[in-house]
Amino acid sequence: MPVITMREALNQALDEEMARDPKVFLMGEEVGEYQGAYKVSQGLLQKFGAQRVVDTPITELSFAGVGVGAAMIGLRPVIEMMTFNFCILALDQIFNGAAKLRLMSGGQYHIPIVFRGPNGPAHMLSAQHSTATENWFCNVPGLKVVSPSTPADAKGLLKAAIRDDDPVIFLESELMYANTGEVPDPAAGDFVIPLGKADVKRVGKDVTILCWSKAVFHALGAAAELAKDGIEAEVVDLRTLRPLDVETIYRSVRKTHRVVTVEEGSPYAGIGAELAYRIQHDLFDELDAPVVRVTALDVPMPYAENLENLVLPTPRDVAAAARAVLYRS
Amino acid sequence: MPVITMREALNQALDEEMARDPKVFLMGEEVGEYQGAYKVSQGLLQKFGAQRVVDTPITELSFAGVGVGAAMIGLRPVIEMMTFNFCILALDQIFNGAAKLRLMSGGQYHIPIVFRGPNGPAHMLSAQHSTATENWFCNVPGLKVVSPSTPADAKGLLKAAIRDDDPVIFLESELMYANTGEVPDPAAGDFVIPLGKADVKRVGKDVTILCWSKAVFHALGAAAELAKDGIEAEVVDLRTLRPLDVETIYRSVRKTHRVVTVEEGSPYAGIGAELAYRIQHDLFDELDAPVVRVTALDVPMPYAENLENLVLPTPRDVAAAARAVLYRS
Amino acid sequence: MGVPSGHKLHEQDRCDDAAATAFGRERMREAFQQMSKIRRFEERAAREYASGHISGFCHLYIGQEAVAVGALAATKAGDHVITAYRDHGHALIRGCTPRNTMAELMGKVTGNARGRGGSMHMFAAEQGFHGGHGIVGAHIPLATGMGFASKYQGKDDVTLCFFGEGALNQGAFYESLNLASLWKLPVIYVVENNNYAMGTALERASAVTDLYKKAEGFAMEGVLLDGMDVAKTWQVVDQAVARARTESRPTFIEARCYRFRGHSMSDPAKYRTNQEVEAFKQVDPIALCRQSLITAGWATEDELERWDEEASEAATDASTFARESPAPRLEDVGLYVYKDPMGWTPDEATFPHRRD
Amino acid sequence: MGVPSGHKLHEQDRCDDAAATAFGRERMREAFQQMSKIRRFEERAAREYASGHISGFCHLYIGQEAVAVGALAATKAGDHVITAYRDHGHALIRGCTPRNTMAELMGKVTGNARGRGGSMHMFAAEQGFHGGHGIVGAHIPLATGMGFASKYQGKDDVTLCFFGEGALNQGAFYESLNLASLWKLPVIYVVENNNYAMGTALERASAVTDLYKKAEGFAMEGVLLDGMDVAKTWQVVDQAVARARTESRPTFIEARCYRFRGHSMSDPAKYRTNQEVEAFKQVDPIALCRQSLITAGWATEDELERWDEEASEAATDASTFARESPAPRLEDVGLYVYKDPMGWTPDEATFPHRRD
Ligand SMILES: Cc1ncc(C[n+]2csc(CCOP(=O)(O)OP(=O)(O)O)c2C)c(N)n1
Ligand SMILES: Cc1ncc(C[n+]2csc(CCOP(=O)(O)OP(=O)(O)O)c2C)c(N)n1
Ligand SMILES: [Mg+2]
Ligand SMILES: [Mg+2]
Repeated sequence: MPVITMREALNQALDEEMARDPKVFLMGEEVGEYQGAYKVSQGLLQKFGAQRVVDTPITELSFAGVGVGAAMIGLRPVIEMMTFNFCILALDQIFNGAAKLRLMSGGQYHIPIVFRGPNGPAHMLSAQHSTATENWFCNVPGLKVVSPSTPADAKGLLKAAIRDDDPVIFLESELMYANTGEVPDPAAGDFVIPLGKADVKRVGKDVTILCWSKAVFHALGAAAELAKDGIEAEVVDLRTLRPLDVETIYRSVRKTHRVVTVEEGSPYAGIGAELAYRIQHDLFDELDAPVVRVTALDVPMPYAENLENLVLPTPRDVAAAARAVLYRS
Repeated sequence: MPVITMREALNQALDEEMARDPKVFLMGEEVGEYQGAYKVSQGLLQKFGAQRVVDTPITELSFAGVGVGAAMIGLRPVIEMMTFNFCILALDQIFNGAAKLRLMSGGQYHIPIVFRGPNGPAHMLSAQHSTATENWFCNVPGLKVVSPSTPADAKGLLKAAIRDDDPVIFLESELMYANTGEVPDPAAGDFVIPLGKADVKRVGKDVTILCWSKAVFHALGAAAELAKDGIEAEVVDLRTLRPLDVETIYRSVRKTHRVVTVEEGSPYAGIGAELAYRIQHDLFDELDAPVVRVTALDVPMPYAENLENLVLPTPRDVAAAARAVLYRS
Repeated sequence: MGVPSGHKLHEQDRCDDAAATAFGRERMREAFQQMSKIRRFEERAAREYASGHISGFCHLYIGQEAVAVGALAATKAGDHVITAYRDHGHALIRGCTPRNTMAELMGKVTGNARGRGGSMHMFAAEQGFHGGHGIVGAHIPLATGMGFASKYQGKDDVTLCFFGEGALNQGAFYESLNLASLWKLPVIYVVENNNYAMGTALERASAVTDLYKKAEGFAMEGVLLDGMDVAKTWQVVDQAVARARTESRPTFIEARCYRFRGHSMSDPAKYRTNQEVEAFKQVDPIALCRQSLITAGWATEDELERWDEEASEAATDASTFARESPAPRLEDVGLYVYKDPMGWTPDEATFPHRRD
Repeated sequence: MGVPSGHKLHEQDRCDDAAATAFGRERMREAFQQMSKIRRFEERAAREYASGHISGFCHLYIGQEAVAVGALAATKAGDHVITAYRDHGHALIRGCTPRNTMAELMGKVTGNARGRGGSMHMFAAEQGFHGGHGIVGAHIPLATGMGFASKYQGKDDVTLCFFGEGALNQGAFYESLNLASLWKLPVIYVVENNNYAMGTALERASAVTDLYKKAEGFAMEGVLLDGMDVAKTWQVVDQAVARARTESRPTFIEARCYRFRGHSMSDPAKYRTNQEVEAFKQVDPIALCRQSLITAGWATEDELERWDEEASEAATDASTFARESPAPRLEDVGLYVYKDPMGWTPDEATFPHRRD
């Protein structure tokens, strides 16, 4: 299988879906002439023209709304948020528009829209440019939330998200765009990964590590370290955060009886909290230890490199948490 | 003690704090000439004048920012959101401004601002006017979040919030403004309730019910029902949601070993999830049953009365949940 | 007779003669019937509200009917219409029936939004009526997106977007005007300037009160019109529709109008005088239309009477229908959240609610 | 010589003579020194970035120095200044030192924001420099709030708010203009129109390119000026400051300028030609100022040389200082989140992070 970057994988997904369906278009800041702030849309303007690869002014609230309006009457917009930090300005259109229009109209609308772009901290961008937003979106019924960790998942899930008839928040990571991985050759056929399915990225029996996006690598790093001590961690990449694939999660927990969650967002009411609620509720008697979460520290992200490194979870922290739930620390 | 409404209690708090400190002002839509959309600011314009009771155009993002800017250079704004549904438009100023400016500046600013107004569902207002927003705010380090349930708490906590040097989100409820309760006579002295302290609204030994705002009444209703069966529920009103008063919460859980949480927001990554995480983590061996949460159903709020009633938690649901954690259902 | 600055009263007892002539006999007769239909419907709704059959917010359009009726007379099937929460008028002219609108107000499953939306959220998507939106200003970008979609698909459909003058203080309005002008979108933005946003008079909220002039800052055509005059409204909107349809150019229209009722059902309306309300009742859009019909000999008193009665009957019929309609089924609470729920259920991960 | 439409090049080799005369010898000499200080500082910062001592985003102000320097020359102590992320220039003129600014860039605890803010978030609150903000357009309401606060407290302080022309597409800008005009706030909004928002040329983002005309839609004074000319900038801003200080009236100023470097350190700048950049380098604001000083006999070549050298030395000294400064202490990670944490700790309820 060809090895490509996450950036290329996302680009392929956009390219293929735009080629397949003329209703799909890409809109956002610098997606066209500049070829994407992070070059995810490289080449698409040349291929599909300015009508389908639409550069916008800096006006997140309104171009998000333009997407929703276009979706209401039949198009399938992909809205790039240069980063999800700026999406905070657009939340009203997403929470009150995209997520609610199907219900408020008694089912008269599909809102087949994807909001995508980099989410969460990158490197030394300070507080306003380091926000992990998944908790806000996951709280909102009507939305689906996806956050891939590998090029193959990114491609397959983005294609599925574009084909989905519900609004999908698709969270990427700036620091992962250059990551490489095997992705099936486009010539070998349509490669789509269904939303709503978690993926076991590493099989283990001693402890379950729940994660997504960049945190998958913290988990895999921890698993490698733990393996040296004979601890076999199972790394479950959630991939879709809403709705949750509880089946896959619970299957793993029933096997390991111990759970660590990892995320780069703030702890309070984060995804880890949700996972812990569900697991302690549904599998109370299966748990041999409390669910432990590893998150960013509970502070706005500081600029200084050493502080940023301290704030973010590392493989070492995840390994320590795993040892803690195994009572081996 | 005089019995007054929640509306009057909030009004007293504003009145007293504005009289005490000329830096305090109230700003928002219809707070002045109209005397408040829900009449919380009744009479304040007449008393303090248009300079300190400021009617704004419908421009939530900007008047929230005006508040933050004024706070940066020394004022103590109270910003009324006509309802917190509209505050979604202003989230950027709160998340990226109010919550982060102290940190980003290395401590050069205090942001002593209060954003207050009705939060959560009222009655038959459909999806766009029924949003419970506490989960989003609680996720954000730098903010404090308060949500009172009684007139006395409302008054004492609002006064504390206005005096606090950090940004406070103060969540009221439209349906509670007419609720009455005893509030100390202003003549008897300054009545302030410190932020960050939960309050046991009913003492019990069999099960802990964690709640705030309107849900306190669901909890108390459930407790009354449970008492008929000899079950003594302890109702802990969190009052401040961020930071959490874990001491009071844990004291109760250590006594009852069983926990139900109640909220009117959506389940996924709600406050109940956070409480469950903490309790299962910190008091794993104390729990005799999983933490059970009672929340709104996971749907945008429908308009029809019967559906709305179904979506929202009731005392009966809370009682059933309590029985479930007592394995008595 | 205190009339808000800028809100000059209409100067004769009927619609502008030239506009009426251009509008023509058939359309004027139709307009009268449509305005009566809205008026009688809403009067009925107000009574249903008073008697407890309707709840929640309910914003009546009474007094402003000429704007929706005149403007929509300039559209064709396929065009798109969207407005804020004061939406009964637009809904009734564009695909919603008195029956399914009243049923929606009562939260019945026979409502046009199946009881999910209520007063603020009426929809007839197939007929191009796209709501009914509750967040002030937030539907303006949606309209812009519809214009974008029409142009994208090479269709000559036009989008009409209505909103109150209070919405002009929201950033979304300005952002949208820029996009529509920059991208040359076939969207007509109609501000229904009734001079009040709840209790706030225009001049207390806006630094500029000649709102149509704001279009200049976006290189867009801006037009002022008398929104109590249904013929004039049609005429001006018709020109804007032509510009949008043939040249794909947006227009911003300020329609000065007036609401006779409070902001919503619970509004004591202390922010304006009775005299002011009475003055505007002298230029009731339905009365102006009626007088034009009489003057031109386009309708007889008898016909007018009959139409009015038909409107009342339709409203009564709608009430009966709505009252007798069933509420949504509780087991359907999870409908319309997702097309493909992927295993999600409305009560997942919360303690189940029992209502039996 | 392709020059963006509207960006006419300055027409002589020095500042406007009348403006220079009004500006006067002392201020012109000072302006030169300030612009040199910024220029040399940022050139140094660029080298530190290239050598890995600075990371993250770093947006240089090179080419635009006349705007901050000219405008701030019109302020007094007590006035408030706020800008976006391209903030080194404003910071250095308004209370931040080369040392604490460079240290901030390097994330050191001796930085003006104690290493918490970085390039985009410089602050000198006591001296009235209020950042350094990263969300395009979002600081405009903050400035409006500062104007509100000054007026509220009966102070005659004026607020100067700077932002790029890209920010004019954000709703927050329009909302703020309305509030400032409606409430008569002493705020001066200065758009630094350098014709590009990242890779987007003005005419691709805005339906109107004479930006100052947008003020009309808010009944506000709108003024255009040549932002490469430090004397002219001072003159126009000075008038606006007077209007704000004495009449409490806001002004919207469009300063046409140009950035010589890329948007940030990683920008290949394919969206404009080399010729265009070179053309603007002919009207480098520092060169214009220098020529005015020479022509007027207000400074000798030697003096100019020396000042420039002093600026370089200050930058070098700043680098040394910053490199040698300590990073923040890890145990202080919880500082500056709350004034009163009420028991909250930065690692509460998450698994503790170990870094030893
Ligand atoms: C964003 C937002 N803020 C506040 C409200 C509350 N609100 C509902 S209607 C209204 C007044 C709107 O006035 P206008 O736009 O003039 O429309 P009209 O009611 O006159 O039709 C307000 C403030 C809201 N629905 N949305
Ligand atoms: C709300 C928001 N959207 C997008 C960005 C990303 N971004 C940073 S700078 C910039 C361009 C701004 O251009 P302009 O306002 O002209 O300022 P200049 O860089 O020219 O000084 C963009 C799009 C952002 N920081 N904030
Ligand atoms: Mg109005
Ligand atoms: Mg620019």
